[in-house]
Amino acid sequence: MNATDYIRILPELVLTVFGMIVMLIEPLLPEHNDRKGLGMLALVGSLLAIAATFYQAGYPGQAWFGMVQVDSFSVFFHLIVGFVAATVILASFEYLAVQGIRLGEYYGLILLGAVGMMLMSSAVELVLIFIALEISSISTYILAGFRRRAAISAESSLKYFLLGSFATAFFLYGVALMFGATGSTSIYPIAASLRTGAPALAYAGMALMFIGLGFKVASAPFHVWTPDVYEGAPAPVVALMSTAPKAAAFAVLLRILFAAAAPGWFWIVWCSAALSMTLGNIGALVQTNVKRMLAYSSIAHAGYLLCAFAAAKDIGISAAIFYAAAYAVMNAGAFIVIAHFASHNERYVLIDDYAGLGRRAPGLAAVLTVFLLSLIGIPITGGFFAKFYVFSAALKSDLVGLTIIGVVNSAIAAYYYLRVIVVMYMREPKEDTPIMPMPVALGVSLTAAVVVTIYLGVLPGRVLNYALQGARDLVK
Amino acid sequence: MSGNLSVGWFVLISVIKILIAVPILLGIVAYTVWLERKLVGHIQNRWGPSRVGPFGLLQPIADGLKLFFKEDLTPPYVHKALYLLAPILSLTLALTSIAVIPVGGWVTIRGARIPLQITDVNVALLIILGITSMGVYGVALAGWSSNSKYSLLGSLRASAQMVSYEVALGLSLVGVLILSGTFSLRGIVEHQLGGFWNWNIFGGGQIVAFFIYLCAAYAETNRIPFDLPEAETELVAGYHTEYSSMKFAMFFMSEYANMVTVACLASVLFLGGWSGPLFGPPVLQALLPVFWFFLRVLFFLFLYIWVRGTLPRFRYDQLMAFSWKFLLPLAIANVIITSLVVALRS
Amino acid sequence: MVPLSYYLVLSAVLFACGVAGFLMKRNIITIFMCIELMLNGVNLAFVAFAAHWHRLSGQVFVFFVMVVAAAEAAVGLAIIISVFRTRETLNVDRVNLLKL
Amino acid sequence: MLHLALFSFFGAICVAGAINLLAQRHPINSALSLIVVMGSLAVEFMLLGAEFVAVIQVIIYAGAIMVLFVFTIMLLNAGEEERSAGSRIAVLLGVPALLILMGLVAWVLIRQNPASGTVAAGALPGTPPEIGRLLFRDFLLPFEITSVLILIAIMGAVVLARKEH
Repeated sequence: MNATDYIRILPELVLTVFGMIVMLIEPLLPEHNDRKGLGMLALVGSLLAIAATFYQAGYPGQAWFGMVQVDSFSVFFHLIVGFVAATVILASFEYLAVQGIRLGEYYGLILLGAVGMMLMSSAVELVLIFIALEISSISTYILAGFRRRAAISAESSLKYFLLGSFATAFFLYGVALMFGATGSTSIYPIAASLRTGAPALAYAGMALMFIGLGFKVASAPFHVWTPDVYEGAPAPVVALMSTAPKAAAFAVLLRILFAAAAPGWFWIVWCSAALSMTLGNIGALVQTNVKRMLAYSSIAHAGYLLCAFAAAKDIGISAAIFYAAAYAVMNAGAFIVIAHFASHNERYVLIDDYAGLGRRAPGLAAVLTVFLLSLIGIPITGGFFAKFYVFSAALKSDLVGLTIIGVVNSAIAAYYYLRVIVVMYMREPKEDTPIMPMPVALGVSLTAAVVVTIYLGVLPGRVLNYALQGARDLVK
Repeated sequence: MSGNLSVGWFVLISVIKILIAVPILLGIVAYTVWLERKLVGHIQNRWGPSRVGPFGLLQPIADGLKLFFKEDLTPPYVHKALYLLAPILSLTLALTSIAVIPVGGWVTIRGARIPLQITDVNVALLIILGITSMGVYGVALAGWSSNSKYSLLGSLRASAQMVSYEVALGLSLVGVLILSGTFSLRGIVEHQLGGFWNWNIFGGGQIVAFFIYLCAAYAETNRIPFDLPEAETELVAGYHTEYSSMKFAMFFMSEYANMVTVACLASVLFLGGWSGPLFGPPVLQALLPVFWFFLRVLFFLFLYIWVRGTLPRFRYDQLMAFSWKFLLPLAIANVIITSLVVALRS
Repeated sequence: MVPLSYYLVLSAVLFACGVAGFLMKRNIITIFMCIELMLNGVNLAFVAFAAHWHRLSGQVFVFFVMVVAAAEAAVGLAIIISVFRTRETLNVDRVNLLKL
Repeated sequence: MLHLALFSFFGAICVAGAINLLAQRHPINSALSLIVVMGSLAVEFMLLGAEFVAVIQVIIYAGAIMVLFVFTIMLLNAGEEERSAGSRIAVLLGVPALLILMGLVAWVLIRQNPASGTVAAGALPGTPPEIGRLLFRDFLLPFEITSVLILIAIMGAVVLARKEH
């Protein structure tokens, strides 16, 4: 073990240490303390982890006997996870206070969960990928049930847990078959073995792993849990779990499909992409609950991302990486606004509740509008370039059918996002929903999300170049 | 293990060993009960059993006969199959663990070296842990299938207690494992031969682990001061409230058989097993280790009874706190210190 | 000598029983047990493949699966308890505040 | 020959246990059949030479995880499973899913090469020292990372199951 071994897991180490400090302080705090101090500590931890990631970027290579690999790809996803974690922690101060949740474990779980999500992107050995996946999943199962007085939250946690574990079992069986086919559980030896010829076992293994990961990224037909879970879980938790673990799961999928060169995935990915886009958007059309609507929309976004998978090659992979970043920022931002507006016991989560918001809270409405426009893919927002790269990659790989499905779906999607905007600006409220003043922490987190969304929409070059670099590192 | 023996001989010898070991074990179990009643009697300034036979020595036999001929009641509303299964499971598991415990060194009969042990496997300690961990089911199922609130409460307590203390128990053994580098009980004893300063408790510095092991083992066997699962003053008789006659006797026997196992294991792991001075003719030399071993076992059984006669029962929250907040950290500290010492010494 | 495929078929049967149970059973705890059954099937596949390839890493994988199963069991049962506390039922069809 | 006999015997117990798990309506009976499955799987592991895995299987799975299940069943006093409207749809869905999965696996097993080989009894002895060496060298990082997983699980169990004060 030398120092570089530790540098290559430095962000994870930082998060673990901070998570443990939070855990140790929590029981010492008096009952009525609002745990804001712990939140600040967690925030410092996540920011330090981001800093550690930048530092780590100068030390690419493998560590811990070929368990993890630091490259542009892993660094990119580390940054996504770190950014989302920091934003969500900032946004949670107010939410926890309003809901009357005084549990410091909340921040501990976010930090330790982020350890898993970060490791998922840098692990190159299926054992570690599996453990990291479980860390990220289990922490989100628990977080989903954090509104303990609400039956709906416990139920969401249960559904997430049961279906998530079910999916994990499929993933594991896939790993077992892949091990049987190649005699290894490490990504690069698997790739080497598959290059000499793939036995039928490898195909089955790939399919089963795809089922497992498909559940985690909520792509059709493994998406049924998403609306229920997102509706019941606390809104800031949804901001986290609809973005960071998903991005990490996409990273794992990218590693398995492209770095390990798993065979026979093309049509599976193609069908899943087309289905996700279609089912997600059609489902979102009829929702009256904003959380459910965004849940369906996140399914659709998983579909767009899979389009980039199907395009493959450097350009497709880099489009997927870029999309993951843009999607993470805008979706997390949207859910943070919802968390703020939802008020005590998450009373106001219907689209109708947002009526008149444009007049009564112009700032909040404007921020939400930015995120929704970005989700549609309107220019000068990150969502535009994300979609643009995905579809142009798909076209370059001659996936005309998939591109047409994607573009038509984007048009459908515009309807339900715009409906929220129209309600906010054009309709008068039936009853005056209370509008809470915006706390500083929440303001900072929303500003960060907006700035990044716009930045990705105006100057995407640098990020895209880095994504391209990541894609090259991945398939090297 | 016995390369110079043919399979037939091996099987035959194993069967003989089983036929010797099991009656002895049952005898020890029976007379532990006698010892307990006698000793507790004396501690409480009474005589204990004294009518049947000299010093009441035939009392266990009388008790056995009584339980055997009593009417076998099966209360209505019980879950029949599980109600029957529970005591059988308890007793079977309790008697099985003896199979891997070595009671002495090797004996050579006609050139064949035979270990004084039913079977020697290299994961013996883990097997014992596995068997004890299964023991919870006997208690849990008994309580659940009886369909009675006292039984259920008793068995809920018992399962929580046994699971909690198993953690401390397992961790207390790690120090010994680090020192001897094997899971084989024979290997562990052979590591300690050559004088009491080689015993793990002294030479290995495992005295803390020994203390943890004893506490955890007392709790695993549901004995005072950890006998909350049966706590007769609050729960009638805990998980076996609804059991009578032979089925009750099976629970009773399994409790004492578990005590014997704990005593054997404590001797093997911490007190050097069968080690002790050897002298006299070859036959005596072969049998002396067995004697030394049984002396230790007797000591532990005596300790069990002594503790029972002296200490009061824990309260339930104290019991849990004792395991999680005291024994567990202590056991972890012991593991760390032992491994540090071993690492620095090498 | 036993053909490797026998072990694999056994593992597949266990896994498939778990899947079927997951879809068919109505009691939450039993559903969770079916997941454990699936994991057991996976473990057998790992050990069998480890023997086939003569690579111990397959057996080591099983340890990690067990650790994860234990962690999942702790969390899962806690979730089940908290659901039971709010809904007083263990039937999945009655846990239906969120429409599927 | 002995190997095959032992394999078949315990394999049959395994399958019977698994089917019984599905057939039983009371969760405690299901739990017990699952324990039987795990026990006989331990024997199968033993046959493959994975003795350490076998023992750990009994200690962790049968001795700890399933105790937790049984404990919860007793604590919540879970009764007989009721058949409800949802279950018919699930059966309609479950049986085909099962058949498809079985078919898929059968196809793969016929098609693929490794399965054409055989394994001897105790083919790959996984003794504690060997496993330990691998665990503390090649798999050191995953091993250490599991502690994060366990920490999360403990935290989660405490947070979720604790009564609200």
